[in-house]
Amino acid sequence: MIKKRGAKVMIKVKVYVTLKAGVLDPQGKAIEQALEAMDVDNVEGMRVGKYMEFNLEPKANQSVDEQVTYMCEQLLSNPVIEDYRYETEEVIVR
Amino acid sequence: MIKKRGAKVMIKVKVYVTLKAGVLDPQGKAIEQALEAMDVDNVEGMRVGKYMEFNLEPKANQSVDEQVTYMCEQLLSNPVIEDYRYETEEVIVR
Amino acid sequence: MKFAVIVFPGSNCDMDLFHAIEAGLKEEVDYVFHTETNLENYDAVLLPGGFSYGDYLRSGAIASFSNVMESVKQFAESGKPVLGICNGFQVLLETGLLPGAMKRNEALKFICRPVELTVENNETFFTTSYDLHAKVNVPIAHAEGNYECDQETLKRLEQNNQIVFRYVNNPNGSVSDIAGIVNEKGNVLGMMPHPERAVDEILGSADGLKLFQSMLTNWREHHVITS
Amino acid sequence: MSLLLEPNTEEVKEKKLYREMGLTDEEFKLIERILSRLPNYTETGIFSVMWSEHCSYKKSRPLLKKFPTTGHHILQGPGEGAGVVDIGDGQAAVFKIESHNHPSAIEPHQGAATGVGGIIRDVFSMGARPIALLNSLRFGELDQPRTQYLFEEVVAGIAGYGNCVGVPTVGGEIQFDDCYKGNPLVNAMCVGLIDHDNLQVGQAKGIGNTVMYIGSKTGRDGIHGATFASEELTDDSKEDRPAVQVGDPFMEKLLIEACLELVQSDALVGIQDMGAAGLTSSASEMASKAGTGIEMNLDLIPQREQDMTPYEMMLSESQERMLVVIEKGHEQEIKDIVSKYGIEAVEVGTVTDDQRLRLTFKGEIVADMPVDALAEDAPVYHLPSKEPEAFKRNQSINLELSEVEDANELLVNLLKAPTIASKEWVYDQYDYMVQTNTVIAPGSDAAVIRIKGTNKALAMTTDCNSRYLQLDPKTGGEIAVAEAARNIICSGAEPLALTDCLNFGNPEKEENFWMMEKATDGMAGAAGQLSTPVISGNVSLYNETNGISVYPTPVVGMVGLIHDVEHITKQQVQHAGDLVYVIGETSLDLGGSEVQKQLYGKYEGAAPKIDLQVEKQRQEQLLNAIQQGAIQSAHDVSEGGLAVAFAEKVMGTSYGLNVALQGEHLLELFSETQSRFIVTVAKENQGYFEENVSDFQFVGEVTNDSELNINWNEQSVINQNVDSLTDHWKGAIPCLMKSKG
Ligand SMILES: Nc1ncnc2c1ncn2[C@@H]1O[C@H](COP(=O)(O)OP(=O)(O)O)[C@@H](O)[C@H]1O
Ligand SMILES: [Mg+2]
Repeated sequence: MIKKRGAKVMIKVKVYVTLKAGVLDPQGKAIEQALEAMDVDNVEGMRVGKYMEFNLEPKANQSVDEQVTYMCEQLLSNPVIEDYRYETEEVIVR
Repeated sequence: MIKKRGAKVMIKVKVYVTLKAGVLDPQGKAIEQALEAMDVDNVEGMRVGKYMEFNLEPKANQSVDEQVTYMCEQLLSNPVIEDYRYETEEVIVR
Repeated sequence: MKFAVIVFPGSNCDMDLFHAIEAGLKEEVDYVFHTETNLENYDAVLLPGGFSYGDYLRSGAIASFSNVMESVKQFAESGKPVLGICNGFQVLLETGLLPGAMKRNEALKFICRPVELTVENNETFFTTSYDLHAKVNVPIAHAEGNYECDQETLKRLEQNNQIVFRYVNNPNGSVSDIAGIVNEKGNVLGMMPHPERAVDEILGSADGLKLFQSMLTNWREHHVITS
Repeated sequence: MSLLLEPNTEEVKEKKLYREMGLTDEEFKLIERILSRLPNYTETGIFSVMWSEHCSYKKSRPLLKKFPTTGHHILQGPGEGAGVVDIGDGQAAVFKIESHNHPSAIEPHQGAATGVGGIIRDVFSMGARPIALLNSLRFGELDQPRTQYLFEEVVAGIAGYGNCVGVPTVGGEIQFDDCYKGNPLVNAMCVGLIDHDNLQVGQAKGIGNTVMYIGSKTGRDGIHGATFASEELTDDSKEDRPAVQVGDPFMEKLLIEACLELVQSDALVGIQDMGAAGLTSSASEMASKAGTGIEMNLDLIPQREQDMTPYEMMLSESQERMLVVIEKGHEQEIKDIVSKYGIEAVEVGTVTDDQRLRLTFKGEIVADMPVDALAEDAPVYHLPSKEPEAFKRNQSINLELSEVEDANELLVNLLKAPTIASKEWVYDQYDYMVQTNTVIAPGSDAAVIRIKGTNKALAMTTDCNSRYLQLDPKTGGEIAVAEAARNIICSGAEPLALTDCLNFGNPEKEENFWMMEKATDGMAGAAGQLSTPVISGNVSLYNETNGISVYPTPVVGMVGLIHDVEHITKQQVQHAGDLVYVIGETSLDLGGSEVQKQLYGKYEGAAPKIDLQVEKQRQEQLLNAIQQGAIQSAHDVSEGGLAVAFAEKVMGTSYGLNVALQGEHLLELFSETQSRFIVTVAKENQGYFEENVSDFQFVGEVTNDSELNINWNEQSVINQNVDSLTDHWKGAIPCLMKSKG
């Protein structure tokens, strides 16, 4: 990627947090029922999770993966009942 | 995609709901502050949204896009403050 | 005057509202289940607070699809009074009977406490018993009371004098301190504070009673009382 | 997990798999004898949960026996979902407290939430409408990030659940001490209201009657939760994580309404919630209590997940489930009632006459055990006990007394100590008003809930100062009961009965068991003296992390009856010009006090003495004076002593106090001598008060200048603006939580 003058490379991070398989998802259950009430009867296995987007300014001393993993495990997800995955992509801002 | 015997083609749908740009995101703000408290100081523009996953059994009389759009606009998102996007993918179950 | 208190799965202020009408206002009141479709016998519809459908997805979102809401829309269109309190307000927003939407409280925490409100409009069906700009004490109890709307909507609300209650000290981040609004016709009021929790001095305030009394007075003015 | 992967009967024995389930070799032998054959994997699992401490009380039962549990007004003592006490007019109060300590240590939000859900089910399964929740919490020091996280999430979990089901959370207590750092305590109490004739029992009566399953589907949640709750936390407890279940308060709300309607149906024979050990405990307890048996077809159990095994279904602790027994032939009636609330009721079994729990699955019998063996005949252990070294030492220490340089500063520091500081940050998040009966909200001594349609009200509180118990468990146990009663009295109520949650460490450690013996001795004695029988409770043992036990913490929940709402009394002063009295003399009791923690950073010495005779007399006289209308406000003196108690009487008001005291040592101002009250009395009632109350000392007047002025031997030692005191007191916890990270 060619870095334009004055421009700055940032990492756009997308984090997906979902309930571990087997963990009750009351919200998903309620939404399925609501859909049925709307005569949408062909939906199954509705699971609701969190989606987070942010920009990360790369650091010299720490890899993006290290840092995102740390954030996900420490704060963005609750490892006791949730799984997480993330995607990263270089973007040029300004 | 070759359909195995007894197997069934389903559409795996992933819906992302985020607050409209310009709508203040109290949750995103709180997370950024928490990150700073953890000495993560290179994150910006944190936005928190919902992530929903479900399986849709295709219908003869209605396209998947029609149906998912309907669900998103009617129930899964609130157009007044939220945007949505979705991805679909064919999967073979059982 | 005959009131309907709508009961959604997960409503939990329905009994309080019922009690406020029955014991506080001393008027007729029924519970009306979310599956009902007929509101003809009622003079006013009350949507109670609580956690309809557990507040799952968005508070009020799922309830806005229940059968009874179709009838509530017609009821409102026919010009009859509809009051939504807390979760009831959220349902009215999700149904589109009132403009705007609710976000989580700025502090991201549930807040339960008595708050001070100013009456911004005392000419609605619901507020004539209050003095204009009166300060009233009514409790709040919600996690998603952070009212949000775009600039045009806000301008319209202000121009049409649709903002009925404002917080004296904004507890949740609501746009322009909004605690309650009416529709343009003035017959649909949504508010986050709980007037039904303020109808009895022993509980700390009776300021909420005036709201129900206003409804009664204004209803009587439009109806010759035969008895 | 699927059937195939399950170990076979021989493996269970040879590989001693029962040990992982918490059964000892002896217990396993006993089971073999009871069945006169080897138990299979499923049966072993069922025995292991039913014989866990949590369900069987096998190690605490000898102690519980000491509690007085009867009284003319007691309708139901220990043994059912919750205790029941008559409050007149054909009404009764139903209440119980329960712990969710270990789940909360692993997943604080869901752990606390499901704790609230469980105790609510215990109450409405009696047929009562839940009208109030309280919670008693213990954490490490609040300046620790981990503690801040636990604290924040536990409170959010309680709020999230209680607020959603529409039961007001009106009170509780929170204590912060290092011993709770790795093992916080989360005890939840629920109070319900019932008409006598709606009283239910969890019994499977009537041979041939139908057993029905109501509520959420069964998943693999919390398998072995009961056993888990009966083990010590170690660092790899985090590996026990599958044991954490998620609550659905929405479903609970629907269940409450459905079950309270069921109760009106004559078809309902018995009802019990599936709490600890889920289907297993509800089925075997209901049958055992009725002297019957139950046969269940597990294929009919509503299942949330694929390929569940009998073992998984029987041990699952999925939340929001009830088991009911109904008269044969009325199944449809029951289904119609609950379906109104969007809930399913499913026939899963029948009541039999052979007193066995028999389970079939895919046409085979997968378990067949005597119900009494499961519910009644768990081995009872009389554990050895030994007086800890520290105890004797503490009784003989005489504490060195530092001079108080600046009483103003000391008072402010005490008000900022998290244990004393205002808990507004917490109860602001609880809907304490829903149901519109909360006359005294959190923030006074006891919460008060009026009873609509009557002149009556109920007062309720939870109390336990575990620091005293750590120094002297017997005295501490007495004080826990006495302090609860004091709080009830101060609100104008007559104490009726109590529920208790015994939170202790590993009972196999002789010192720990000695603590349990002494503490329950003290509680039993005080409960007798103060005529507050123990009508329900719960035991939580193994509250240790890496071998370090929490302080003995037998939390007391008490409910009192206010005969006339006119008697309702607040802790805060009411009028300028009222006279201020202290009831009870003050001595220098610093052992286990908050001021000791402040000044010396540790607890040592003897706990405050308590004379239960004196306690009872003062309580009776004060209650009588309140009922005669002679008292404007009443507050008991606890953590922080008189100085803090005076501050608590004016903080948050526009009033002030001018008081003058005499004494030997200024530390007496902060001493925690027991059986003391501060009351304010209108001038016109001075005569009545002084004639009818003993041990009082007139100390000063209520002012309207919002200044707290305290003179000590004619010297002004404290003069503080009440608003600034209030700011310190209310600001302390939010400030600590903001600095979070
Ligand atoms: N510490 C105690 N004091 C008095 N009664 C107790 C105590 N611990 C347990 N009990 C009684 O034993 C019975 C079983 O307790 P528990 O297993 O906690 O009930 P549940 O099965 O509803 O959880 C209940 O009636 C409870 O009140
Ligand atoms: Mg007290």
